[in-house]
Amino acid sequence: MKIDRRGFLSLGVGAAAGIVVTPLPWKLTDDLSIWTQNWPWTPVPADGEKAYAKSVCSLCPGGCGISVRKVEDRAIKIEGIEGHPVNDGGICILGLSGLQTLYGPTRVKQPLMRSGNRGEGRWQKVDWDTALAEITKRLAEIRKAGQAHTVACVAGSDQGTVPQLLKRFLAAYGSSNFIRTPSIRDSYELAFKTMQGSEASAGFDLFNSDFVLSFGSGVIEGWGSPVYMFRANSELRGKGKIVQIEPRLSNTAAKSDKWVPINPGTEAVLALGLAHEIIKESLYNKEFVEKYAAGFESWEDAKGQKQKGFKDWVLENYWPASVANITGVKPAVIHELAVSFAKASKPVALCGRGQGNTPVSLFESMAIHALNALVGNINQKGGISAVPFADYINWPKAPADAVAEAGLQQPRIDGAQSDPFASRYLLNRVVNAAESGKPYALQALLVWEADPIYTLSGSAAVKAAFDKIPFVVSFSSHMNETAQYADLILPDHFYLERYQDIPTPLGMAVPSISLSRPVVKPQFDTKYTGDVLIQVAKGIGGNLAEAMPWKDYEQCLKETLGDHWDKLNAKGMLIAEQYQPPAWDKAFKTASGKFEFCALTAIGETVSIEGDKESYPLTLIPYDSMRLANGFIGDPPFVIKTVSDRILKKKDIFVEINPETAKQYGLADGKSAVLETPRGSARVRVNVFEGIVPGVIAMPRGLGHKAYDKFLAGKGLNVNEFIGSVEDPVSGLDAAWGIRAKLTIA
Amino acid sequence: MDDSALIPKGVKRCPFRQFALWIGIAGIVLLWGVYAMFLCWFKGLNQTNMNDAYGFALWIWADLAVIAVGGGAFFSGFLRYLVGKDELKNIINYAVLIGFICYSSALLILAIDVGQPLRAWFIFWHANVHSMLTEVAFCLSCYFAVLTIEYIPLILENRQINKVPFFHNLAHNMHEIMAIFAATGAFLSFFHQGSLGGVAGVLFGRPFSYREGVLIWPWAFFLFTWSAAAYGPCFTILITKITEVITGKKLVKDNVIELLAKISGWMIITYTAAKLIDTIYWAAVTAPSMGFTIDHFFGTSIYGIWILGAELILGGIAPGLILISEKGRKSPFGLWVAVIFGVIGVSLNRWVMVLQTMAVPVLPFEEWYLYIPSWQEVATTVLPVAYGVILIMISYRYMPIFPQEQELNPID
Amino acid sequence: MDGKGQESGPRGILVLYFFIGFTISVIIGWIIFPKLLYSQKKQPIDFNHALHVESVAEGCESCHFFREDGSFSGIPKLAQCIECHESAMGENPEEAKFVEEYVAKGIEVPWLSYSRQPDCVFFSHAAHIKMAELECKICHGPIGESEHSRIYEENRLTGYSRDIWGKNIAGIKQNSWDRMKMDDCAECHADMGGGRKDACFVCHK
Amino acid sequence: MFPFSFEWAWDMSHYVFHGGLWYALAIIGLGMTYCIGKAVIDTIQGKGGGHH
Amino acid sequence: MKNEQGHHKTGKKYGMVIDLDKCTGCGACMVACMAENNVPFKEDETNKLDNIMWMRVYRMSNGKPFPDADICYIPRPCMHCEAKHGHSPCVSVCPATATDYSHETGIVSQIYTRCFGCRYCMAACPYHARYFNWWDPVWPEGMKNYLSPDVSPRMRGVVEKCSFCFHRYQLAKDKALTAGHREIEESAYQTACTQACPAGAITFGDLDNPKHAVYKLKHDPRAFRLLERLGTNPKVYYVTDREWVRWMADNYQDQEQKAKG
Repeated sequence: MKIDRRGFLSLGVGAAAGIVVTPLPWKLTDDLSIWTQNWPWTPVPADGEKAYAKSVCSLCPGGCGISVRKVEDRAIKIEGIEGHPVNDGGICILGLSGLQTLYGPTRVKQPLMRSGNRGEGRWQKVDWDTALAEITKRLAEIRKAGQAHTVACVAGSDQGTVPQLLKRFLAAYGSSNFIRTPSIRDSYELAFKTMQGSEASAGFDLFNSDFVLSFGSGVIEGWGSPVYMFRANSELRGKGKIVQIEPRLSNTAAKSDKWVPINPGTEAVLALGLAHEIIKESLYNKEFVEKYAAGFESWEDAKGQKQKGFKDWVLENYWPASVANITGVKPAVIHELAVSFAKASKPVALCGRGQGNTPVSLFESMAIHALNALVGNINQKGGISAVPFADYINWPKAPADAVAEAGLQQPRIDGAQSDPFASRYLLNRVVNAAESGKPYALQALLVWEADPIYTLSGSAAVKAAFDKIPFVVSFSSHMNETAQYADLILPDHFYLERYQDIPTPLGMAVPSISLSRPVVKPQFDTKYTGDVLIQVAKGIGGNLAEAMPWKDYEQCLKETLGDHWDKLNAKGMLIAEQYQPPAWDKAFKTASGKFEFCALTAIGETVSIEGDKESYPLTLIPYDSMRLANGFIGDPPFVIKTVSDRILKKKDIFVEINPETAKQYGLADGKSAVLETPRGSARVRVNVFEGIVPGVIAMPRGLGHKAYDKFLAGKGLNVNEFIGSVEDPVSGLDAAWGIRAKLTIA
Repeated sequence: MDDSALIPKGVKRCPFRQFALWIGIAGIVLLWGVYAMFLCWFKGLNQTNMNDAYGFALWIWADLAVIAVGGGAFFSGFLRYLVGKDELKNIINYAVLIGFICYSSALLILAIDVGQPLRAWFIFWHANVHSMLTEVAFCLSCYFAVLTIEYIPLILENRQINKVPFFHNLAHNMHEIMAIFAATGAFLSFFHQGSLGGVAGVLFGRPFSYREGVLIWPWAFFLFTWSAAAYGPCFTILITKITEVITGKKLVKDNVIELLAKISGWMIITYTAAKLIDTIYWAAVTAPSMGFTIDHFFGTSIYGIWILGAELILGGIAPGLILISEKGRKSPFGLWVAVIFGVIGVSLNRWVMVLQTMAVPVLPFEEWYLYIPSWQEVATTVLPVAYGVILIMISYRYMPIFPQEQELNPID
Repeated sequence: MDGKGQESGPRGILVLYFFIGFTISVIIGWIIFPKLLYSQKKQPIDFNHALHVESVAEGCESCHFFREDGSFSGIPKLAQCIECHESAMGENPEEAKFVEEYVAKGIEVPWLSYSRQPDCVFFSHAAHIKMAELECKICHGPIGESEHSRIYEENRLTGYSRDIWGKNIAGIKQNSWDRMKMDDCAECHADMGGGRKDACFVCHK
Repeated sequence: MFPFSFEWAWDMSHYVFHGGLWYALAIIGLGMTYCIGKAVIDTIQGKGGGHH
Repeated sequence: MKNEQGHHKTGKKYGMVIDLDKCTGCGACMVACMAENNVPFKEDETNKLDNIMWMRVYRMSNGKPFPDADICYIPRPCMHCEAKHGHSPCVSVCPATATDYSHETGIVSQIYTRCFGCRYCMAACPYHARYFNWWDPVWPEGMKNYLSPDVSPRMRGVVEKCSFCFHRYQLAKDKALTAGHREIEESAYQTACTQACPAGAITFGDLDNPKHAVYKLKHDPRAFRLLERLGTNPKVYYVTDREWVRWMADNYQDQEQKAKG
């Protein structure tokens, strides 16, 4: 049968008519739309039984209680625990995104040995036996060569069992070079030590304060225990006043009752200017100053020489007019501030710029602390107190063999603790020491919960120093800058996979212990750093094995916590609720038994920054934001997503500059410019901002990562690369608060 | 190849090779657009430069604009069949063809514009009768059906197809009751042209385009219908004139064009007056009541106040005045200027109602948003132009589009 | 052009062609298409509901229960099965297979769910069982009486179980449990709520 | 879209909207049915034969 | 919607009051929301016009020169407007009924599987609370692990927005029903952002229920809503001491400010 054109047409019409009376076209149309509703490449999260696992967040030292929602064995959401003493249900942006790091591609999934050049990112995957054998071998060799003292350890904290184990390991090994990463803790501890004679951390009873005078402390920028501070800030609404003294209208400044713009780096001068007004107006707490303070009035020393007391010193040197000249704060404002601070019933002065991730000069911390003393709000309700370090770790002294003893005889690599005014840890000095090989060349460096290559100022110098250290071991559970630059990575469990004890968070006024508990099984082939230390110690043997008698880290932790273990497992946090800071007559462990104003008058002055005014007419200062993590952990994708497009646009970072200054240098909002400092230059974009002191350029901390994944790496610049370390001649701490800079049209 | 058997009797057409060459050129542009279209379908709308502030952008403007200028079809039909302007039968075929092209293009663009084209039928199936867009979708599709019905007899009148008795009869019968279809078309057009204005006019969250009105219809609804009726014929005239230039022939008698031009002129004048009143009321009453002043609505550069002036004066008063004056519409230059300005004017109006609406910051902490279409958007917007050119070429070549062509261009 | 086509045959032939085309389409549409559309899978274990219902105390809820947080447990997990089937209880080869392959190895049984709703649906068993006190059967049919596991059919395009919609390819339903598409939910809700429309979010997520 | 759909409501909006819609559809549908039907009849009656 | 009038009385009106003086702009609410609701992210999120953030914290500035400059952060979830006839700007325009207004809860829904991506609702929303999925959501290796089964991940080509964590309402209701009661406690249904806010700036509850905290807060004389004069009748209130914020939030012009007070 020959089908012609018309026949074919007829067949087609018939077929078409036929198909519409079948379900095919209709079902297919429907199913196609259902297909788009269930595209196989759109994930469908599996459902199942839900449960909540409670723990403590240790992404920062804040110690927030967290409750992790789980579906079967997957953790799906982190929330704050309601009623928890630190955070009461609240939780910060970083804590919320912990799961992205837990499960994300930046995790170090098993031990890695470097196979390419340093920092090249080429790794050989090895098993734990190989990795442990390697570190044991290397450390044993160094020790055998009598170089035990040349091994150092950098840790994010010096409290808690893991830092203590690291310290103990080093001691038994023969090195005193345990170093904590620098922060405002150092400044406070030193101020307490020098003025109050106590070894303690700082606690603030902001909830009960009625006047918070903050010298740049980012109370809501992540300073101290961030969520605790947020809550305090909210609690203060309507009850008390917050005055923020800062060169830039930070969030804290914007939220405070008054923002006092100040020339950067002159906070100490302003503090003393305020002291001047308080003393002049005789508004200081007479009881405290007269009975419990030393060195306030001028006195004659044993040799009969007249020594100038704090009062005279301040009255002579810190006249409002001259203070105004330096700080840029008008005399009237200084006066008004001083009066309202002193007249408040529970005033407290805070120091520590931004999140307090960098120390300030001892002069500054003491000057500000002196204000607290003047108003007598030390160890008082609504004031500042010296909170003793947690005391639950009571291990017997680590046994030392001859090698260890010899090693411990050697000076610390950083020269810390050398005199009463020197800080306990000086990581900034390790950089120079490693670079110059003086007092000796470092042979090995262990890094735990720290990322010095990223966080220390003068990144280039830090890297150069690392290049001189033959063996760098990182315990990081994710690939941060320092891990990327290490020779061996022995990944720790991530915080949601492990037990960890967390002592009193900075800023909490009452001693406490928190316990992180594993929320999920370890996701990858990782190991407790504690276990690594125990096994390496056993591998090296001798006194090291003796010093680490535990079967494993969990046993060590359990034994160490003793009676606390069960309670902590049940409650997550133990607080010494009955704790009261000692009364004034018992509080001061100084030679005089009093609060020593004289400690302040004995030391120098403010620290100036690098660079000359002629070549670099502007000042670059870093600033902090809750949305930019700048510690040993970088922003997870969720957090970087929240960063404003006035801070980061594509890969360009913005620097803030006052419109007047911008005009002066021909810079327009949003346009590119070249930023130059003595440490380097780079292209930035300009954010013309009314909320910044003229002549100052502000750059956010926390960007410019080279490690991590595509969500973070390569975005913006790391401000630390542009700022050099400046040593406080008194304490040795890196007290750089900025650097001279210049900004020109690109 | 010889296609002379398909060419209507009594008219002359260019050689097939020349025809094929031009089809080919237009075809390449078309393929470029089709490629972009498939990119949008397979990779999603990230191929465009639209964003959350510009959910409606070039495409929706193109849609509104082609529908506005395609309004010539319904309005000529309305005048021819319902009002009884018989002369218009000499241009109605072309008006229908242009309308058909405009509306099929509009539907195609919509099919690319939605994020989930395979679910686009939900707009019918799960219709929300309160939405202006639903009204648009229904009336647009129905009216497109009407246009198809109006276009079919033209195809059937092709010399070869018309030989088939069934097709001949079908064409004849359709002509017989065309008035009914035209009336339905006018009814549908009234609503969908209007509801396109309603789409923007009901947005009470967007004070720039929000208008008060009657019942559920904001004033923009009526202004859109009116402007489509006013400017649609301009576009019909413009395309006819362009076709005449390209073919080098006179295809429609002057009296027909002039009649249409005159009607269009009066429509434009009245529309512009209404638009002016609307603008003043909006600037003086509606917007201030929502916290906005007129200078809020006009930014710098491309979103400047010039756009309002251009729309009202160059796109409204100028063409209106030219077309209502006998001298103006009779002068070839005047006519050209008027229809070109008219078409630009109505397109500008649609541009403003879509793009400016999106660009104006409403939240006090927002800024003006700028947007530049991606090449994919441009290509898919050019696609209908190429498609229209091809369809016009084919239709003109093989169908008796212009009844007066034979008379005006006698062979031998 | 070929003008002879119209003389090539009587009109009847054209009608015949029409019907041939028509018939082919009908066969494709009604018979071949459904066969192509659905894939067939066997359950990993042939489960005897009837037998289980007999030997448990609380009927369906013995195994398909509500958790404390109000969520519904659905198909039991291995841990639950193990409560009775630590080792084989009887002689049944399917049970033996279950114990050997899953219980012994501690692997969850990859059951295929006949009534799995798509991800966009939030179905509250609590609202239907606890509040409205519906019987399981209304939606799930007399599955409790089944002695063997049916073949599981899955729509190749949508991934839906055929029980959701497609058991009858024309969409005709005889029992309330023949289809579980949105229209079917809505139908019942309209009956219950006196024609009231619920907001979308009540059942969607 | 259809009264049997669960989203349908018997209220004024639906009357007006769908009233207009179905009215237009009916005219289009009936009109075309008429044209096609009449064309079939005409053709059977032998009208409009090929060449004229 | 008329046939639902009868249910108005029994319905709730969930809403929020946000204390802008407590809000620190820290961004926890944004991330809490993203983590709770399976919101995707992509490599470059600096184009704020194509990044999905149901809860977005905007920054307002008073526009004054140094040193009088002031800034204020303003978190913006979906406002769940209830304008005339229960039509929020977006609900009335959706052609396919993919979004609706629930008279039971006062919450505006968005059904991703119904939405076909015409984006009309986005054009209608003055708050930019609606977001389009320009891309297919992709989670990097391993991260799918944290996705919550309570909220279905969206496919490319549809609009999404804040739901006041409606799934939490669903779960709370299930829990209540299983425990044998029908009423949901104030504390049993709270949104993720409210719960997370470290400053305690967000309060959530039934605006019509005098026992709920929001009821009192919304009557605070310092309370206001964003763009109130558009007639959207939003269910998110803000509280602040700062007058310039209140004026600016509703686009009050200088002369109007003077006239009003």
